[in-house]
Amino acid sequence: MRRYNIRMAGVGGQGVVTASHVLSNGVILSGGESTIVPFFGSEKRMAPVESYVRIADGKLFEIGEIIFPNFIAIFHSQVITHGKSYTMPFYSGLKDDSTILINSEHPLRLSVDEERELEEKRARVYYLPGMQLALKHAGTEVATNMAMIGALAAIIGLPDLASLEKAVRERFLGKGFVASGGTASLDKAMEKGFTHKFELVQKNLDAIHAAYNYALENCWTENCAKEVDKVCTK
Amino acid sequence: MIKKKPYRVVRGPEGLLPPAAAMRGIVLPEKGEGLVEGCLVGEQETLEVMARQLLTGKNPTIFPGPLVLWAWRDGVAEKAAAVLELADEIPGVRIIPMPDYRPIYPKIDPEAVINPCHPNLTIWHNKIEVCVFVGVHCHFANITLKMIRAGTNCYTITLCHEAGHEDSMASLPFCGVDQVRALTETIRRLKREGLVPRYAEAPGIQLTATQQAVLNGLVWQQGVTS
Amino acid sequence: MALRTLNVAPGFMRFMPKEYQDLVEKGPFGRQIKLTDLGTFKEILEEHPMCEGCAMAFFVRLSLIALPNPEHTVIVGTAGCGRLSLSQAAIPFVYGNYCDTNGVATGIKRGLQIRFPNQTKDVVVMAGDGGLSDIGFSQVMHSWFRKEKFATIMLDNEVYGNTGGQESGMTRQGAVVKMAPLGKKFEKIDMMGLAKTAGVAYIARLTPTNPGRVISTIRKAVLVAREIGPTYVQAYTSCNIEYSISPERVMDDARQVEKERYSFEEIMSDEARAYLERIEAENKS
Amino acid sequence: MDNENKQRVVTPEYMFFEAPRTKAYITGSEAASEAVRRANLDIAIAYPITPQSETMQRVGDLFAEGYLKDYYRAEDEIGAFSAISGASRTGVRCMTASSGPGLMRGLEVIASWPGHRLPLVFLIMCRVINAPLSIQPDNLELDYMLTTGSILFHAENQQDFFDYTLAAFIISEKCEVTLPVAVAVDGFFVTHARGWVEMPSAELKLPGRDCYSEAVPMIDNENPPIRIARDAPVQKSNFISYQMHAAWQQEIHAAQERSRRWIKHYLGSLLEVTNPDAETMIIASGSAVSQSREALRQAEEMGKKVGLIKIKSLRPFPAEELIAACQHAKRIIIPEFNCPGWLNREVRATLYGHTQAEIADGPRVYGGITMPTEMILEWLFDSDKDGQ
Repeated sequence: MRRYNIRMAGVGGQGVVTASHVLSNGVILSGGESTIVPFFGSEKRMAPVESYVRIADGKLFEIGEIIFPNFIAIFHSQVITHGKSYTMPFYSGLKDDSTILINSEHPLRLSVDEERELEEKRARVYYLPGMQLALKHAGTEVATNMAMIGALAAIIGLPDLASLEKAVRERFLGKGFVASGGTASLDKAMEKGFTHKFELVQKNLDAIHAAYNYALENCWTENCAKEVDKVCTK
Repeated sequence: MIKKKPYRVVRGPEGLLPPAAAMRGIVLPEKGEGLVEGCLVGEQETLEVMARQLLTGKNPTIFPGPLVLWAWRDGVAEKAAAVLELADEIPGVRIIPMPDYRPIYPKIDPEAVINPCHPNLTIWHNKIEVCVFVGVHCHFANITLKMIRAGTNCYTITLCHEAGHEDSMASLPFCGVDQVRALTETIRRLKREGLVPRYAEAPGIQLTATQQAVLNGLVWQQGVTS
Repeated sequence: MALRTLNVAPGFMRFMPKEYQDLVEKGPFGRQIKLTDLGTFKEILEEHPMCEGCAMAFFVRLSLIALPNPEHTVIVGTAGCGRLSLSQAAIPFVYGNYCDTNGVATGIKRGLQIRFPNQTKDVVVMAGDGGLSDIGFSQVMHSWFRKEKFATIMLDNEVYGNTGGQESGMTRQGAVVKMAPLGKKFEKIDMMGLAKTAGVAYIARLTPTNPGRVISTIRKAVLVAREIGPTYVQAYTSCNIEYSISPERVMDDARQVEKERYSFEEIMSDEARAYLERIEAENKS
Repeated sequence: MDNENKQRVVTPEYMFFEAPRTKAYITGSEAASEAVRRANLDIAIAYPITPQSETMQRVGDLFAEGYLKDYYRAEDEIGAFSAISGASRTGVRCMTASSGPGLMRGLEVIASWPGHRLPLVFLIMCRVINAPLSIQPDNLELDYMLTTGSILFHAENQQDFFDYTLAAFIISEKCEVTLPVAVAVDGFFVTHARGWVEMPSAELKLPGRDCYSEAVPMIDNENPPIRIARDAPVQKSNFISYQMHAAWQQEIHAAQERSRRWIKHYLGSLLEVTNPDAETMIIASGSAVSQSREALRQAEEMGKKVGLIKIKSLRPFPAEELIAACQHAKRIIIPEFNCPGWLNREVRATLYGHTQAEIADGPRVYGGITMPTEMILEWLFDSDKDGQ
């Protein structure tokens, strides 16, 4: 069974929880199985937020936070540089041969020990210029969360792009759901930036597409990455 | 009939949630005794173990708590002096205080403090493999010790003013100035007897980078990160 | 005596974190601090995890400056936004259960009175509108009826801010918030009137628009609680998240609310007035 | 009146083991208040509920006589229990008491005392939990107390109520314990009934609370750190490890374990065994023990030997001692004054894998009914009664 245990970490206000809902719902729409559970503390300003998405092509039973992930998505560099992570270091519990996707234009400076441990775990670390892609294609950095799930979907191949798009439409045009206390006000702030909701959805989709393609172009998809690994180990 | 193996309190990491040693039958020592890895032994034997660990362990660190950091009542200054004297005998030792127990926002500086809300940040960052707690209130010492044993390979030593700590690898109860001095003397004796400390070349106490920066007036305010 | 807890043991100062070195050397303990001293001393509250531009965080900071003897003060709080900052303050802070602030404060005040009959210890409850006017209502009222000698300060953001914006007893009538999908059906609870009925010695209502006034009001409330009886301060400290006030507009909103429905009001007993006048006279001489 | 100052402070050891005792024929409520008189108590906070009221009224009289320094009637149980938690945080010796529905009302607070590391004594005069309303004895509320983290003793009679209460103050304040100690007694059967109680002189009192030798700092601005947030709100966060709450909970149970030594020291043991070699054993706590003693006597007259294990401490639970005491047992019955049978559950969980004995699922009475000895005898010798 294909199985992904994805730990998403970011800071309050980035839409980590929203992104995790969209991704998870996209998987369901594509016919797969998924569960999602968000966690946030009660402190607010730029506080750490984590959301856990499980994805499988078979039945899922587990609940709760993901302590031993095989995919980590870091939405904000401060998760690493400022320790804004529920677990330290940010890759704690990471399984061998896993993937880490970090929203940062440039590679972050990790400590020698961190570099070594990630190497020992044979972790694939990808840096996505998520904010830059969001600014360029959606015209706002608020869509960074969408760029992150676009790239994520490309890497693991789930959900397919059409399902992910459908999930975005449901999120913003459907009946809507409230992910956390501040989400409603965030939505308001987002809507102000666009003339109408359809534009908002389109821009979010643009961000997703851009990041999806960015991942493909850089050969981050799993099969492609394995090929690269093979070449490297030869 | 169910028979259980005697429990031992050895250095971690013990995993996600190891049991409290007291729940596995480890009992606190009486006056004149010590606790080493869960076994009751004599005070001097306890001091020997502590002394050896402190001289040979990686990045030895003393974590003084509020009860010894603040001269809040008579006798504390004398005990604080004894702790500093002990530190002077451990080459390369660092002193990182636990000045209070509150959750520190936005994050702790692991070179400035250790905090019971997240003690392992300090252990991991400084790669501490042997440490001494002294002057920490027992409740906060106990929860700290449990987290350290769960998530690090640090050998924990407690010099407790009260009844001692089952969750540390070596614990001395009712530890006043005399017992601290006895540990210092034991260290001196081991060195005289030929035990070469791991950091023999280092001067007594090492300041952390943060402590050095504060001393040099380079830190204007701690805790502010943005 | 208590200042001994701020006396670093000989030889340990160089290992102390900078903030403690500052608290010891430049803290507000054992001396009178004025608003104009801001920036020259180490404040009791600096970093905190509350939202950007939060009026409550600002009000709490001012209240801590106002304490006449922070080295002899205990603060009691409960669930809610306020405790996010209070737990970061350099002052003993008790965070108990839901609803229990005024019961806990009663026990603390009486316990300290037993142990330190010759040293005044100030106890201050600082909690939200939900904590004091809803779930903690009974204990608040009874602490007033019993004439317990501590100050109760309500951080009134007119909503359950920390749980994500639900209606509280102090929410304005008609406001549409969570759990009031059709708008709140009844009026904001008249805690000022209730305090008066209960015989509270000093009662004040204000907003954070005038920092000098915040400081003098809190100080009066703490002083009167020492000698005369219970005191109550109700402060409008807006929730800019739940009421969608942009951070830069928070003070404009406070000024507007103050003008429309939250004017400064001060009610005190004759005994409290005489006591405050006496202190003022003593300070002048 | 300042009777307190006329009392002489003696060591707990002198008070418990050496001081000459005289006998008095008194009620359970009187026995409890006599313990309080000698406890060097600072503050008590009361709220009325039958059958507890009489004890706390008597403690009020002690206040009027000058034996304690503060006392008041709170607005309700939540108010009383909250206030006593505040007082305990400041380092004074304190107590309160309640019964059935009152205990249930204050349960949130009670369950928070151990986590806040609050030494205090809580007397429980057991009573039916409403509804329907009843003031009769039934000790169902102890089932709820078992998981609060508090130390919990169950007194059999007036003498126990006196001894356990007095010892509770000292055990509660031991540094490695630093926990509330609840002393329960079955309402009416003990509180309102008379029995012989041997007590040391009323001119003696225990040493006061030594609050700076406890597991947490006091909230008094006189001990470090000045910056105390000892009851940190723990949640998922980057500046608080969520493992902290787990370690904190473990620490409460570890502290309970550490109290064993002091319970043995001051109360002799966590359980007592009569006729240890008997093949038929009764396991009981509280006034069910008294009923069982009578059953033992009657069985003996019939020429049958029966053993009795009296559980004195429900938390910590004397698991090892119980396993040892049941080595010879072939049949065990557990008489109780509550419907679900919480002691039965405890015993079964403890003995699982350690005994070959059949364990009867009773006998039990509830709702205020007295358990006749005939019922115990029937269950002892009629194995059809165990409902299996």
